[in-house]
Amino acid sequence: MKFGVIVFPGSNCDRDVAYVTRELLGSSTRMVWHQDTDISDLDVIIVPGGFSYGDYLRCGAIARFSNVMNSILDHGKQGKWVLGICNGFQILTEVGLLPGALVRNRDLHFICDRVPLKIERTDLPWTRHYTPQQVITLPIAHGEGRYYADPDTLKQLEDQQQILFRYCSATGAVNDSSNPNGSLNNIAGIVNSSGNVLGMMPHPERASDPILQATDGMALFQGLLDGVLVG
Amino acid sequence: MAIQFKARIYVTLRPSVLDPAGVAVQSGLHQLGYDSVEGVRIGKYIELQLSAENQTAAEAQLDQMCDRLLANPVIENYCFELDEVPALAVDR
Amino acid sequence: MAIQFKARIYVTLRPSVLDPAGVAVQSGLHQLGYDSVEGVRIGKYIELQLSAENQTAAEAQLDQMCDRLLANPVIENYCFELDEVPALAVDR
Amino acid sequence: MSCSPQEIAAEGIKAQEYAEIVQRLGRHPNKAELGMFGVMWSEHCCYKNSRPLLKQFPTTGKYVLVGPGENAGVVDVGDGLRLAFKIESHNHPSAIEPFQGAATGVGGILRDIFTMGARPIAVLNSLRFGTLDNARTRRIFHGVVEGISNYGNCVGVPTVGGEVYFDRAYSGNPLVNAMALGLMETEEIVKSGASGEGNPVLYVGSTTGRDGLGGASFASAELTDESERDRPAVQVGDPFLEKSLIEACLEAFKTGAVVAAQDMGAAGITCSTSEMAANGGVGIELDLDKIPVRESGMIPYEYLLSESQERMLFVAAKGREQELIDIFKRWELEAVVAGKVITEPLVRIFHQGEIAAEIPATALADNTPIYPRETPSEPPEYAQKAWEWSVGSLPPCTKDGILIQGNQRNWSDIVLQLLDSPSLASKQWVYRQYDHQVQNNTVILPGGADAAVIRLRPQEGSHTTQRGVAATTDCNSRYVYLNPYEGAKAAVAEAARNLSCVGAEPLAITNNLNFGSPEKPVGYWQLANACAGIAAACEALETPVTGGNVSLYNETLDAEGTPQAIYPTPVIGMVGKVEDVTQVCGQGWQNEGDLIYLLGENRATLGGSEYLAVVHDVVAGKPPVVDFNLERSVQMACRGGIQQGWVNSAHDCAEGGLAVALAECCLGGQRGAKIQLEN
Repeated sequence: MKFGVIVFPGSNCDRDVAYVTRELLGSSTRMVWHQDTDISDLDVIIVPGGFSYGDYLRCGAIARFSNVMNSILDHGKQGKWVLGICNGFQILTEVGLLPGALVRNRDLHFICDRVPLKIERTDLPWTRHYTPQQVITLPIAHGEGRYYADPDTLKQLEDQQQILFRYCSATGAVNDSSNPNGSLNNIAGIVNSSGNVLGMMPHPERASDPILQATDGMALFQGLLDGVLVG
Repeated sequence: MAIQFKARIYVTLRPSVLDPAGVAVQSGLHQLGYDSVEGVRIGKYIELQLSAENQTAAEAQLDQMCDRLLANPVIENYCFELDEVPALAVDR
Repeated sequence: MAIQFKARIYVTLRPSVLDPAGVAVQSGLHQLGYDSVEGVRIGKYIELQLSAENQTAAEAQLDQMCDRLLANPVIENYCFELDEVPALAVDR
Repeated sequence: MSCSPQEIAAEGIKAQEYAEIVQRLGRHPNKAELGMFGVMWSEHCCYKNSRPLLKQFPTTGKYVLVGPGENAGVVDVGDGLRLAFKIESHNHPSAIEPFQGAATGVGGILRDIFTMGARPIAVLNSLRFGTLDNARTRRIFHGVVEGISNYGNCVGVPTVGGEVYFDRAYSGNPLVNAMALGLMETEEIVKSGASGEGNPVLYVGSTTGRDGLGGASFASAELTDESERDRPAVQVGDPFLEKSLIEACLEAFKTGAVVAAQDMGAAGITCSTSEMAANGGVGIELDLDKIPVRESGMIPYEYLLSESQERMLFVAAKGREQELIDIFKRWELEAVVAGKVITEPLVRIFHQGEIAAEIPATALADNTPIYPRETPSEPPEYAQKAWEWSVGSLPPCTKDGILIQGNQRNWSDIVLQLLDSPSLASKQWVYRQYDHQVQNNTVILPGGADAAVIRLRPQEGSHTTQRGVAATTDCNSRYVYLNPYEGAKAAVAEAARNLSCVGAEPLAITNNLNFGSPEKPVGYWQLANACAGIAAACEALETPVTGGNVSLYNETLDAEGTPQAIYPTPVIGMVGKVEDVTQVCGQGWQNEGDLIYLLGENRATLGGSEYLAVVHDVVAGKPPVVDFNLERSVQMACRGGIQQGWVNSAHDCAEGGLAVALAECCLGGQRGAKIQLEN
């Protein structure tokens, strides 16, 4: 299983992700500069968190025109794995691999916190090591993480079960008070229709290292590793 | 009887102030092949409605609002357009 | 010979998208006593210069730039004004 | 042709200083040279009032690799790992434009770290504002927090700790001190002294504009209502470009082709050229025509004093400059050869083929004016009056409560009032806006302990270690106001206590001296005694000073023109060594049934206490006196207990005393506590 972590000039979490896949998971991992184009040797592409191009216009607006993005589009269309975390999720919506958009947080402030999330389905490698409706806790760190989609897209996401993670309370209640940024339907993470492209605002790589106590995120990477080999 | 006005306010960085957003967007446009693009500056565009006795009163009110809240005089300039909203089309 | 144009682009959130910044500014203005203010919406104002064969070509180029980069059609609408820059006043 | 008195005053230069300049140059200075002297001889750059006092600080120790004089201090944290750290202030710009003032403060302190060859791994900030019932204070507070959040989050360095205080004394003049830590990545520590005749001088980073003109000397001028109008002296930061600058500079340093490097902080090109030349005992020639600009028609004065952000000056090994330029081009950054090193110890600036300025480098950066002043032996009137305060002046109280201005208050109500006061209340609203987890090394989250703890994880090599560092910023400025000597001792002791409470061994400090005008007897009495207190405490606790920052003239003239000095605020930034990050502890109770121990003696003193100020609105009395022997043994016992695994949590008594400390442990651990005070 070979991982590729995309590096934009403004990426901040690229090394954090590589540390998890290379040091903790022991998988071969390569950093991919945003102007490179050959990613055919890679199984999983991870577009990490950060501020790709300083995110001045819109988060990820300029990053989507880097040379590597066309290769990532093909990689996704061929059914290979693509994971967009935080800024990466924003880039995947800008480039059209995932529907909708991420806009400014409801309360206008950047939020760095640990929040409960509900696992909506576990029949995909991403979440096969979790149990259905399980509540896990993952860190979030964003200023523009409010998911928005027009009513038709939203209905499709719900009907086709493309929503993987939802913000909820510690006891699993999905409501406005357990919604940190105002995302529609408390959406925190979605997959494309075929399930091989996942975009999520929370940071699983920040909850994978036992030394930092929180480890709810490791199962996502582990699931990808085991799920694919068997599947 | 107060008149309804529609205001369009443009808040831009003062020319001498560095505009990192403008620089980033300009290089983005060049990468997309629009090489002739120059002098990209990004600012805020604010739409609002207000009511006042007359045009001059509305303008005075708007100037005050810009100075006190909508623009940061230290690094920003502002200008605005003000049009009377025809009574029947008043958007409640 | 290409002509220089000055473009003013207004990018606004589509009405269906919640605009918390607009809501916050509106309540700020009310706190300052401007109670008649309503419907505050905040968007982006982009100024730039480009050169093109003629007005229509410039408009086409600008439309493309907005669709591809300057606005995100999922959440934003855009409109722009385009004026020819008199040759001598071209800002080199 | 002599400069006019107005021109001289406008540059903040005194008459006798101007006479000294003419004597050293052997001629009158031109406008550009006058501006260079004005900014380099400001307190902010040459510490002319404080330097005699700073000499008494201990600056060497077994862990100190680089002491004062360089861009940042460097200490050995074990296993061959070396930590660079420093603190700096952006007080005056933040009063004028809070967001950009604070943001560029973070940008500046980060550059001081990576210019040494260290990758920034954490930022802390020490903030002080007026009271929150004032609308302007609220605007400044919101803007400063947002500016720090925006810059830190975008540049990808976690903001992991610090402190926030609110007090009337800061209403016109907020304090914004930013501290940064970095892990050395280059074999040799990069120094700022230029060398090698003919070596090219490289300008790298962002373009130059007119922003922030005269920021440095402005930083030492008092803030008056008029200064609100001379507003253009504010710089705008670009965190995205700084992120690329960090990566490009570290890559460049590792080639070994960089002989010296310096960040362009206050006074931009003037400061970097003169300090690099003076530190290396050589000269530098620079051609302003080569400088990449973003505005046209700039005159030499503007080039030399511009405070555009995110710019550095390098001295490259002759012949290898193109290798460095290619690295910066890859990161889409400017990089041009703008001059060269010369043997004559001069700074020679060219503009459009002519010499725009020519000044001995040491005249600008080394042998600058010094004003040794006599410390008034008699404490000022306000202090003597305050020391006369005694507990007797408080209303009578019983174990049930106290009668204040006619209403009976019980003790629970008093503790709740203290916990609700902004300086003591939770700062979650602030640090929740900072990304405090990026880089995945934050072992204890903000609010969880008395100090921040960061795991050390070098980027290259398979150097797996469980080592870490702890860091804190501390100062109780009310104590320093009431007794500068004892208050400054207490600030250093509290910083060391906070590190010991997480199990870290204090190593060294950086400090930010935020004081009023040294030209006023009260101001100088405070400064001199505080410096003596810091020196004594650093000696006793073996935490040498590795550098820092001085910000004087922190006073505001309100509309009636009465001067309002801020509280004297020597902020101490201290770093500590953590052998194993899995053996640290926070402040919240961990298990039901755990025993609670009070280390040290409970000598109750109310002098200068939060209780007096918040509940009785009285600022008086003698602050507690630090007993270094007791302090050392208490801290050693605490650290030893943690390392042995006997101690599950630890917290120091600071503002609000024992009651507030216990409350904070309960809140942190979400558990109660039963306390038996000796009867």
